[in-house]
Amino acid sequence: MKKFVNDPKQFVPEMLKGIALANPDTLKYVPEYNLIMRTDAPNDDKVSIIQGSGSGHEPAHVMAVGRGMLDAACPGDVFAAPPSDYVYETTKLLASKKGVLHIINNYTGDRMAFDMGRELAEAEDITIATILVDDDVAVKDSLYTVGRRGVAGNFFVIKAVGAASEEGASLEDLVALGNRVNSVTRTMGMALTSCTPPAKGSPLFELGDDEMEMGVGIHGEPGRRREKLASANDIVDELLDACVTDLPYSSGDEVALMINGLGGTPISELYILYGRAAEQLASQGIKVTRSYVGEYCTSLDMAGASVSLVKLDDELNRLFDAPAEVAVRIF
Amino acid sequence: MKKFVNDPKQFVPEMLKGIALANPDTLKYVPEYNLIMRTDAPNDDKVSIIQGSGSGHEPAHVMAVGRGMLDAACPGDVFAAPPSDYVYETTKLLASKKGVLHIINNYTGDRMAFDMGRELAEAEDITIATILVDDDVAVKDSLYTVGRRGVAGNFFVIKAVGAASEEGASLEDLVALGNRVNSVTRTMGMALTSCTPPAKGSPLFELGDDEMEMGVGIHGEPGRRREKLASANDIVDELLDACVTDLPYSSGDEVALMINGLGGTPISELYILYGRAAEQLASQGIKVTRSYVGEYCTSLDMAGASVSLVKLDDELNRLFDAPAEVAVRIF
Amino acid sequence: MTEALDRAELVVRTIAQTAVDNESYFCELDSVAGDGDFGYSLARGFEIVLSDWDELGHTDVPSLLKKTAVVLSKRIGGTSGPIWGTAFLRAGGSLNDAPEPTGEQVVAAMRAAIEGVKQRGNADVGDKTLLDALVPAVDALEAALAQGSGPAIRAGAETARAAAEGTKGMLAMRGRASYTGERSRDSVDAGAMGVAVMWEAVDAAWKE
Amino acid sequence: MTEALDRAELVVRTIAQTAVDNESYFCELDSVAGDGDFGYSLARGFEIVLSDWDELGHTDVPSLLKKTAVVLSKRIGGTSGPIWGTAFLRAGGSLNDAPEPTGEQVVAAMRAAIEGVKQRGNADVGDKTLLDALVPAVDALEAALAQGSGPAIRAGAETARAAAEGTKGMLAMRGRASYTGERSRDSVDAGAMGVAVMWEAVDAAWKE
Ligand SMILES: Nc1ncnc2c1ncn2[C@@H]1O[C@H](COP(=O)(O)OP(=O)(O)O)[C@@H](O)[C@H]1O
Ligand SMILES: Nc1ncnc2c1ncn2[C@@H]1O[C@H](COP(=O)(O)OP(=O)(O)O)[C@@H](O)[C@H]1O
Ligand SMILES: [Mg+2]
Ligand SMILES: [Mg+2]
Ligand SMILES: [Mg+2]
Ligand SMILES: [Mg+2]
Repeated sequence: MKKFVNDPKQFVPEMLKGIALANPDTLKYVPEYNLIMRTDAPNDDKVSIIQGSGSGHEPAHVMAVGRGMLDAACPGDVFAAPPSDYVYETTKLLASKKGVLHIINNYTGDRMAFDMGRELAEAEDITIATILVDDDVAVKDSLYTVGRRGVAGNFFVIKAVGAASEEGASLEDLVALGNRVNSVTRTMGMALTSCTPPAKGSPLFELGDDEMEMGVGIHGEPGRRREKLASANDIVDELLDACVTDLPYSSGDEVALMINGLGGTPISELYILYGRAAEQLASQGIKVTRSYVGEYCTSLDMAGASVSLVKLDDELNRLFDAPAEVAVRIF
Repeated sequence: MKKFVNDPKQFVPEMLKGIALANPDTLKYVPEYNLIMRTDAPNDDKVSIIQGSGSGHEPAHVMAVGRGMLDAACPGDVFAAPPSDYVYETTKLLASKKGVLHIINNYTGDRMAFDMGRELAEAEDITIATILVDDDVAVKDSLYTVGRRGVAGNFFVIKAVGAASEEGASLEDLVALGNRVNSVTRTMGMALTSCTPPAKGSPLFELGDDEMEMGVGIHGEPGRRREKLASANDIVDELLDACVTDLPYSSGDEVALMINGLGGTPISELYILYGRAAEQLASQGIKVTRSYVGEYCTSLDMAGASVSLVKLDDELNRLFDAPAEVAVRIF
Repeated sequence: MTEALDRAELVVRTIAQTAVDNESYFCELDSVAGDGDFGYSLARGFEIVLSDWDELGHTDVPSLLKKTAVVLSKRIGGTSGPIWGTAFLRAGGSLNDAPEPTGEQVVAAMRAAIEGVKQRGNADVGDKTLLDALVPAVDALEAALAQGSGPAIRAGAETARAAAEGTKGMLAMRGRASYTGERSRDSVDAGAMGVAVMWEAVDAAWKE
Repeated sequence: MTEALDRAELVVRTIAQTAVDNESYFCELDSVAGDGDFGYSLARGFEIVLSDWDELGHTDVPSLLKKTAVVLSKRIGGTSGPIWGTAFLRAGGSLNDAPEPTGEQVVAAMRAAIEGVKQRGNADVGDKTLLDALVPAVDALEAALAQGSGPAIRAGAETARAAAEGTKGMLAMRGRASYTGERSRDSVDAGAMGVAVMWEAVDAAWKE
């Protein structure tokens, strides 16, 4: 295993400690419940927004805590939803008079943990509402699954409700807004390699040198189809097409385009995908007015990428423009 | 080769096209000379700042073009300095009455390309000055080399002179400032894996599952020593110690600490390194007041990291605080 | 200590030890179509059951099961925390009025656990989850009760093993494996095999 | 067309074709202690020499060499662009007054190229660069001039090959390989071996 790791069982706590040390003024790490929260939260004039899910998706979600984004994140271990108890404790710590919003990526484990955590917290008179994110178009036949997964598009939900919550929006309005963002967001991802969870120490699955997995989620689980490795253009065309035709997005639409790296793919390659996707959208009359290229929601060290589209309107543009102070520092 | 690539020979141009498409208001791509420049450059009230070097180090340097940072970058092919002709043409395009500043990482190829390009441009009455960055402490015995290499610390030089140039600093002052930043900056890096240049299609070197390379540069060249793979703590302790003892940094100093990923290492692991480094510095009385964790100067998809330290003072704090608008968008 | 509590302790300890001992095997099972953490998640919870053993309220069977449930749901993340926590909680609750349970009451407790799992995970027999080993095994246990506890447990273990192996070929309808669609048929369900291995361990440890 | 120009064209074309044909071999050589792009860089420049062949000013030998130099320094990045561009430029310049050069003048042109490379790269014989093949090869060429062009070129080729192989064991003092310190001794220098392979190709193509 080629990783920077001391004790695999301490992988997540050590990461959280590092994040808090690097952002001492804005972030606090609470080791008892494995959580990262804003130092200035909770605030009774603002709904508190919490996201949990497994770890291994960084910067999602622990590095999305900050003004204009999340108030806290309670990650589980790598690729494992947090124990429900941590959801409960995080919700109690963040309780605000305006309520608490849980944003959940639609995975069984996460839903169960948040369901149980919410029940426990509601018993203590905390007002809680929930948004389920399910932007992944790779999951076609939702009859045979628990429904679509929540993947990278989740950042747009967080950004929009985070911005609105700073403006004082009510819990009810935030739920409506978040669901609306989710409803105009679509994502499809693929992997060039597997990933290696620190506790396992070896890749989750084997992929031949000339193979790729189309339609992966973000937990290192295999995708729907294994195929012959294709060119960058062919890959991005397929991912994009799956998104475009699903909503569908059509000529005249203004969209945000995200090319998200899965952890092991350098940003140079992401811009190659971006260039092609932008041209393909332009040729269909779909106008990219906001672009996001980089790592947003990863699967540890997996090489691969996902494409997300969001249909924009004036309200979303305003909210996406609002400042966000997160722990991903650039110059 | 598990990469998003169409034609390896088009790897760099396609990437540059993508960057420009994603930032249409601020960046321009000039295919003839393989360069990325600010749309509002040159500006006769401001020294133009240019950085070149091989590609494969993204976000360095093509994504460091923007207000408060570089005015243009003229990258060569992957790991190859730009042809001198491109340096010359870039310098001509960016010519400002206040002069042009070349920032060069101290590698033979880059120095020669910039020497020749500068000669050609000076013949056309453009005033040019040069800063050589050489922050890499891995190169111990500079008698037997062309001297220390310029690696991730280069971002601090760019950030400081970029900010000062926006304030109208003269070419002479920028050179003094840049050299000063370089003189208080130290970096040491290591690799867990090799990297795969798109044109080569296979890893540059082979590294056993239980081996690592200490003291690598940023071009996929092997380091000074191959060693048994160690724990995250042991690795970062060695990198940090090499930097601390070299300047040396000592108790009472305020420093910026950068943990730079080499392209294939997820940010979760970088924060594990950060946490340890911050604690070690604290135990020596060295105070980290600015932190940078992420990818700044990479070697394609190499797994690995470098540690950089910069000794801070009031002027540097002010310049590092100044806004920078670069093509690495976050929320 | 009552004989019932003695036996309940044997069962819980054996299950916990089996989870810890099989951490990597259970992870491997979950790697084929899932995300490879089933063994890790279980082990992180059950190792605390073992290390905090003395604090688990060994006053009677229901309280032992419920305290175990609290540890599991507090410490296990992923899908398994809520599922296994709920199972132990419901089994314990079902025995509230039967601290010295008969064979029939044990079967009833296990059916209560099964109902809890079905509700919690919105799953049923045939969805390719641990229910596909657990439900037939409990049926077999019940059918063999008249032969005494030893043979009944052995019957459950044998059925669980066969049923777990039979999940190979099934289409996963719940959990992460379901996203792989038809490809999920190629492997056994990790949770079902986990149940079989634990049941076999209990059989081996059991003394009539 | 003069015989001198004819022969200069043969040499330049052969060098260019060799660079293109050996792209991956030269990359491999540069991978051991360098960054693996030597073959790629050379090929990107020399393939333009071939594709733009007709525009290379075939009026006389000096202008052919100088136009080749311009293509190389315009299109080759890395260390090799300036090094090889300078070599061709200086060789061409040295022949400005000798469009029909004698053997001695050819040797002088190659020495001018060597001086240019030394200046440009601040390197000398013994630093483990292409100079360690080129300098002894030119010496051998000069020593064998009296035997005619064919044998002289053959002597140069043989010396270049032996010298290139002899760079194994040397400590690199210039270029990227120098950063690997003692480890650089384990491999031959890519540039030196490149010179040897080209020189052998010229020898094979040469007709007295
Ligand atoms: N909805 C469900 N109801 C009951 N059991 C389930 C459900 N989903 C998955 N399982 C069981 O849980 C096992 C996987 O557990 P675990 O690896 O902890 O979950 P995950 O990593 O998917 O969160 C599966 O093999 C299956 O037996
Ligand atoms: N300073 C120098 N002077 C002359 N030749 C050099 C020098 N440095 C390197 N070389 C030659 O260049 C070769 C490497 O070329 P190339 O791969 O293009 O350079 P790089 O990738 O290091 O920029 C070396 O094998 C060596 O023969
Ligand atoms: Mg999991
Ligand atoms: Mg190079
Ligand atoms: Mg799992
Ligand atoms: Mg090279």
